[in-house]
Amino acid sequence: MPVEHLVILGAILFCIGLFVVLTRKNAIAVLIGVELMLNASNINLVAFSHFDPDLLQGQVFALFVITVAAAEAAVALAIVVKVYQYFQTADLDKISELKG
Amino acid sequence: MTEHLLSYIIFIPLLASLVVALLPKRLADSYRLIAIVALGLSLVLSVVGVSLFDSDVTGLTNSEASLQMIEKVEWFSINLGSLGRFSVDYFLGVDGLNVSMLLLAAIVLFIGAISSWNIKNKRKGYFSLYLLLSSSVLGCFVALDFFLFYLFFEFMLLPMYFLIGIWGGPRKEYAAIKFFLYTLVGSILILIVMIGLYNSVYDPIKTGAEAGIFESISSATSDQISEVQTQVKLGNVSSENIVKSFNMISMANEDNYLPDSFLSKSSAAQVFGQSARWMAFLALLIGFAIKLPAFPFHTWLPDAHVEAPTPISVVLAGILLKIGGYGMIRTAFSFFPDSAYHYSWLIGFFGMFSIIYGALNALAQKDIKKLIAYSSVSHMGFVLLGLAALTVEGVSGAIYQMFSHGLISATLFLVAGVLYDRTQNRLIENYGGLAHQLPKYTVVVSIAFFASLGLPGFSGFIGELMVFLGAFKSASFIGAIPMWMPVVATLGLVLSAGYYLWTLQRMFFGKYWVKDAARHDNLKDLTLREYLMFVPLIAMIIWFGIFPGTLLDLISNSVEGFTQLMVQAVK
Amino acid sequence: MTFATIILYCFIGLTLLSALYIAFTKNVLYAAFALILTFLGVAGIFMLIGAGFIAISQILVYVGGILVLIVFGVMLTNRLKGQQVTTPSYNKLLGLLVSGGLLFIFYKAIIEANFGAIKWIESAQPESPGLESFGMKLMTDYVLAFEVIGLLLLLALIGAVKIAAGARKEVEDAS
Amino acid sequence: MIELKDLLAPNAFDPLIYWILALFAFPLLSFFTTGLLKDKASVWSSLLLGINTCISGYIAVTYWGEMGTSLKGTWFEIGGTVFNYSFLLDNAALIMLVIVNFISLLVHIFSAEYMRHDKAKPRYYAFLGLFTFSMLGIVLFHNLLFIFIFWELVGLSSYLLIGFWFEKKSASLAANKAFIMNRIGDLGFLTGLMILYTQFETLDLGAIEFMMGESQIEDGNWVVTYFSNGKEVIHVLDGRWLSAAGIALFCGAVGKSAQFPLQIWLPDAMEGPTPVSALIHAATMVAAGVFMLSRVFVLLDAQALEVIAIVGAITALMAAVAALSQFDIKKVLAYSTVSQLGYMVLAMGVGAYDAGLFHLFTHAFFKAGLFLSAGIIIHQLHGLESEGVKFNTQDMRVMGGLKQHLPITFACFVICSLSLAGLPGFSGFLSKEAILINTHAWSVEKGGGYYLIELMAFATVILTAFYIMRAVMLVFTGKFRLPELTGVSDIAGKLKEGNRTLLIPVVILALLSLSFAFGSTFDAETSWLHKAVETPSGAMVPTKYAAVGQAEMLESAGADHIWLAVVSIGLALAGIIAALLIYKPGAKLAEAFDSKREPVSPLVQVSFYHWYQDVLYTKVILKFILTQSKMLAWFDEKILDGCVNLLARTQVVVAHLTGMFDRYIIDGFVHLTAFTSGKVGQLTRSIQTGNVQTYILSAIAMLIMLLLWFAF
Repeated sequence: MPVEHLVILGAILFCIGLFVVLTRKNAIAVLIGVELMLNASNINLVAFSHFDPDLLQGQVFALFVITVAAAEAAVALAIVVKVYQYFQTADLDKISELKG
Repeated sequence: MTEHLLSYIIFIPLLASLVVALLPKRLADSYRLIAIVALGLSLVLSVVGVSLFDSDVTGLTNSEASLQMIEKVEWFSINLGSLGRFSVDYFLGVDGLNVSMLLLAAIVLFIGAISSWNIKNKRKGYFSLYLLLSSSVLGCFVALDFFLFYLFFEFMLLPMYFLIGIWGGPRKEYAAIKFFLYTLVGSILILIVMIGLYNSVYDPIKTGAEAGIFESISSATSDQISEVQTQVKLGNVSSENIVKSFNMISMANEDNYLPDSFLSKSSAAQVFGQSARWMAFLALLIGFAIKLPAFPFHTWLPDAHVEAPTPISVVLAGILLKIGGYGMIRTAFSFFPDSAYHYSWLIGFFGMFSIIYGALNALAQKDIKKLIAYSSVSHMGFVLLGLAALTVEGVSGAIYQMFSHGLISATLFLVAGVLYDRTQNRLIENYGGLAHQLPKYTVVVSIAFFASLGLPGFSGFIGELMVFLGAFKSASFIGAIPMWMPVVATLGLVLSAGYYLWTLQRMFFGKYWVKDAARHDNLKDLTLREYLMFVPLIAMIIWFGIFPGTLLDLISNSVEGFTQLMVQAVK
Repeated sequence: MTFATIILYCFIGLTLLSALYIAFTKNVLYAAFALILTFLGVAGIFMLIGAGFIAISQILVYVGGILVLIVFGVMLTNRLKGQQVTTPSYNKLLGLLVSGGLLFIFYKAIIEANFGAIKWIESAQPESPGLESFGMKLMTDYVLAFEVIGLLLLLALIGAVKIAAGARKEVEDAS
Repeated sequence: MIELKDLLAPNAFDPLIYWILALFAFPLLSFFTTGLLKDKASVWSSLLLGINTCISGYIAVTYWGEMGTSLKGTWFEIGGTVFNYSFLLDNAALIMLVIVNFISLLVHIFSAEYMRHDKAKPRYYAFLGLFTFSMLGIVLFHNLLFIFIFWELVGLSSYLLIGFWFEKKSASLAANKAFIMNRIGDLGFLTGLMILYTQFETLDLGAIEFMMGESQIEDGNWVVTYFSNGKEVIHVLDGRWLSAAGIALFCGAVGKSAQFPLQIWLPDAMEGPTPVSALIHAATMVAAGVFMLSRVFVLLDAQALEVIAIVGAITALMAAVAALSQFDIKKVLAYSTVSQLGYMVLAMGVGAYDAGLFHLFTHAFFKAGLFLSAGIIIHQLHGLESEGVKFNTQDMRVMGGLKQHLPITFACFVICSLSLAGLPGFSGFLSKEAILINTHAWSVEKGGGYYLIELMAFATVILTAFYIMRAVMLVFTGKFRLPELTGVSDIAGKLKEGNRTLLIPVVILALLSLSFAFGSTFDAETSWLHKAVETPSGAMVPTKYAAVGQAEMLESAGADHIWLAVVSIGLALAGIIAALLIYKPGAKLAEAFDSKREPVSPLVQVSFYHWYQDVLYTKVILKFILTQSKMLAWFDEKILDGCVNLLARTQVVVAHLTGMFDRYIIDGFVHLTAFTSGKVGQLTRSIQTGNVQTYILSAIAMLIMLLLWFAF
């Protein structure tokens, strides 16, 4: 099986994740998109690692990505909860403090 | 434990500084305790170090054999291709030239920490900066790699600037900036020479290892080292293999200069129409003379002293000035003994002039702290005079004078601080007959004043005597400075007696009178904490006045090695 | 084409389908459940290309951890009163355009790179290294990174708790 | 050849060191402990001093005539050079030892009464202890460095005691003056140390004396050759440095022994308590200069000796003149002390080592006696003072006719005065006679203008007799002037003789002023004390520079011995008779005396104001130094610091200029751009939605465009 297929899968997943991040109004939905993008990168890492069994770098870093993702999810959700409590909404549309 | 003694001495205050910085405000009362404990620990370790110091070690001060408690680790080393290698060591060690300074610094910093007890505002900042300052001062005295030395030297500036600028008196900003700029100018001069030296000096051991003359750095014997030196001299070592070095001990050895490099003896390089070595010596000399300070680079001192809070004045006068003198001995004189001889007349003259100029200025001062500041200028003149003599007595005298002035000026500034604490007033004319109200304080002041005016029995006398004997001997021994210089310089003794006794008479004798007496009619005599600072200081001043051997035994051999270096260069 | 390859493509399909479902559903809760499927698909792919440990971690962390978090998040931030938790979307066209464009670029790049021709991939003998060697690697060559990442995780968790807890207090103060 | 190390080698243990340590320890103990006691301070410190006197007596008896028992040890070493300490107990030192301790003891006892009502009594006794300690250092040590150390410490204790009543401004000023004048002299001492150290690498007097004998003058250079640490060293200095060394060391004596031109501190030092004046400023400390000269006698070459003789003679005459017109009884005695010290220095200068020391010893007793008698008078007069009645107790204008009230004091005062005047039968005669004979011999040897020195010495004899008799007459004869001045008529009746504590020391001192105490009535040569201190034999100073030996000179002038004695006695008698006639009760001058204020006649003014030396110093030299220092301070603050500040200010100005350039020119463009972009920004502001996702969207869109740009 050519490695391209997996890489393309990663690319597609990444773009779907990006699409979700860009279009969803709900903060948690955005988070889901981010998770998809992280997974896409993991697929790339593991796919190349498959051809380089001695070094296993890809797999190790995939593991790290998973860990970072977990940490990120935890912090992000905490922030979402806080933001929700503060603005009484998880709707990103209504949170526009950055408006110039 | 003794292996890393010096590192412990330096880094305990640094660690304490971090601890203070990290502790929450809630525990603000513990900062001063932490500072005192950390500096106390450093003091204890320094005393241990001094007691372990073997005063029988002899040798020229340009060989590492004359050092003790060496810690030498390569810090970083960068390959510069055809320019050779750039190598900086973490190199600490003590010999007779700096062991006394280390002890002095530890003592004064500790006393300074005690006198900081009453600091009220922004305590976290104060104590962490104070500890940072302590660490860099201590480091400065034991660092033997020029790069490391310079790092510590520069690192002192920053905390000092803030300590004066934030906790100082009314004109603190002016004083702080003046201090900063002055010292910075000195630093730049030193930096320039440092770069020049780096381009001229190589490390024979590392070069040998690099060029394959011997196996490893640790196995080098002295024969092999001289082999390397000959090879380099003959140009047999390719430039990629030459490891340039900041090692101050190597820099003091002529053989370690690359042939025909900018600052080597054989170099014909000229700067402003003068030999490059001479100019480099002058640059170092001026750089450290600013710190010392000698006429005409002294004007930062009165302002900095007057505006700084008492403990900072103590540290400033007690130790920071000594870095100027120590720096001259360790760098300027050691690296360029021939230039030192060439300029000795000038150095001696400025030493003599500083003595009299400082004393005359002190006579005219109205502010007691300014008076003490100018007396420091006067007393530091002795250091210059002693160094210029290039004799054993002169150089020992200079070091002894630095040590004793460290103790005495610390006492003097503490004394001034006691009064300022009580009345917020430093003008001499605002007081009279204090001896009635503050008898114990008067005793302490009199002791401090008499010690400072060079009365026998106090440490100041020994230093000044040695300087005089050495300076006078110089003319017939090595021909560095003429005989009339020390003779004229003795006038400083009369003048110092004049301004101290006059001050005593105006402030302490006569009828009791204090300006705005109503505001502080209840002047309190010394407190227990103040005794805690004065008693050990005075005890040490007297001890070193009666038993100078305690200190001179430690420094004697190294000073002899140092002066031999000078004598060799003159021949 | 071996059986394993077929299974692999099945997983790829599962992943893609569920991901697309996420992209187009409006219901956050459904999206979350679809995410489970995506994760499982990816895990399957990992398993089949010789990364068993990563696959297990994927299931444990993502399915067991993150998803639970997300679901709780959904529940905490939406007052569930019987109705569905939906999320409106905007910029749909633009988003589609941008992500489509990016995908196009990725695709072009991948095709042009021609990974199959790269020497070390060409010569490699795909095989599945054991869990043991993975463990050894982790505890020797990458031990520092491993420790650091552990610390990071710890700090992140503490931070998350602190943020969430602090928020409550502030709300109390505000009310 | 000599090895320096051998000369300085510590000698074998000698139990004598314990005695010496004890001698130092007791006064020091007194210094540290009396502060803790209140009323018992006087008893306690007198007790300690008594023990010390006993020890010194024991040591003197044990080591008498042993020609210098010495002890050596190492103080510290530096670069192979040994700084050692050494003690020498020769006869001169032993006599000084006893005198210092004994007079100090008498003064301690005397002070018990004199200072009874002073609250600061413990401090007083502590300082006395410090003084005795430091004085013993000068006497016992035989190393110039240590002599210098204790020399300065003596100066310190003198400073402390003169300024004892520090609430009086005049006292603290006098203390300052004393210390600073002494310091000026010490500069010379220090210079002498430098010269000797350069030449000999040691300051041990024993070693220097030894090597001095080996040194030579070659081609005007002073050459010393010896072995130092096994290496032969040849030290060569210009021969003039030898004279310079002698003169420089003498400068120290000039300060301490109040010689011209530094003598002005001594009269002012009378601000201190009178017993202190007796001990320090008459008997012991001021004599230390002379004692030191005797210690370095072997180093003094012809030039140095000449300078010393001239200075001594000038001082003697000047001070004697100044003593003629003083009103203050202590001032009379102070000038007299200066004058007598001038004699001693003159003696040293003319090479009469023995005569100088002898006069030092005799003077110590009679001058201390005079001061303590004056102390009784002052103390008793002080007792008359009360709330409404205040007067200057030292002013002779308030005295007169005290003979009736204070008969014993009168007797003692007269005995001591006659000794000072130099009448046969009194100790002063013996020593003064010896000095005069030697001076005469010296003048004959030198000839020419040097006769002037002899003339000055003899003139001083008559002046001395006159001023001391004047004092006796004014104080003790005539009528008591105080009741008239104060207007309290019954005040005279209250005046009583001092009590036993006051009288015993005075009587002892008066008895010791009689010549029988020294074993001779007429000829100094036969006195045991004179014999004990022999002039160091042999020319120590290299021959070319040496003075003519004392023995030869005396021989050549030996024939004049008798008539010289006659002349001097005659002169003294003339002075006494003149004073008796002029100031006898009822005489014109005596009558005019009590109404007198400041002297009017210019000649008397010269005397009264001590040749205007004080004015010269305070109004001219001190003023010059102070103006100088103010100018320098101004220079430092305005010019030097001004330069620095100017530099900084220029920098700031330049910075401002570049700042302005920056602000108006460069920033002008920037502002223009900013203005334009601001306008554009307002246009595009609608893009800023505040929504992060939109930002990401545009960012990625841009990224895609970039990638497309690069890739395709």
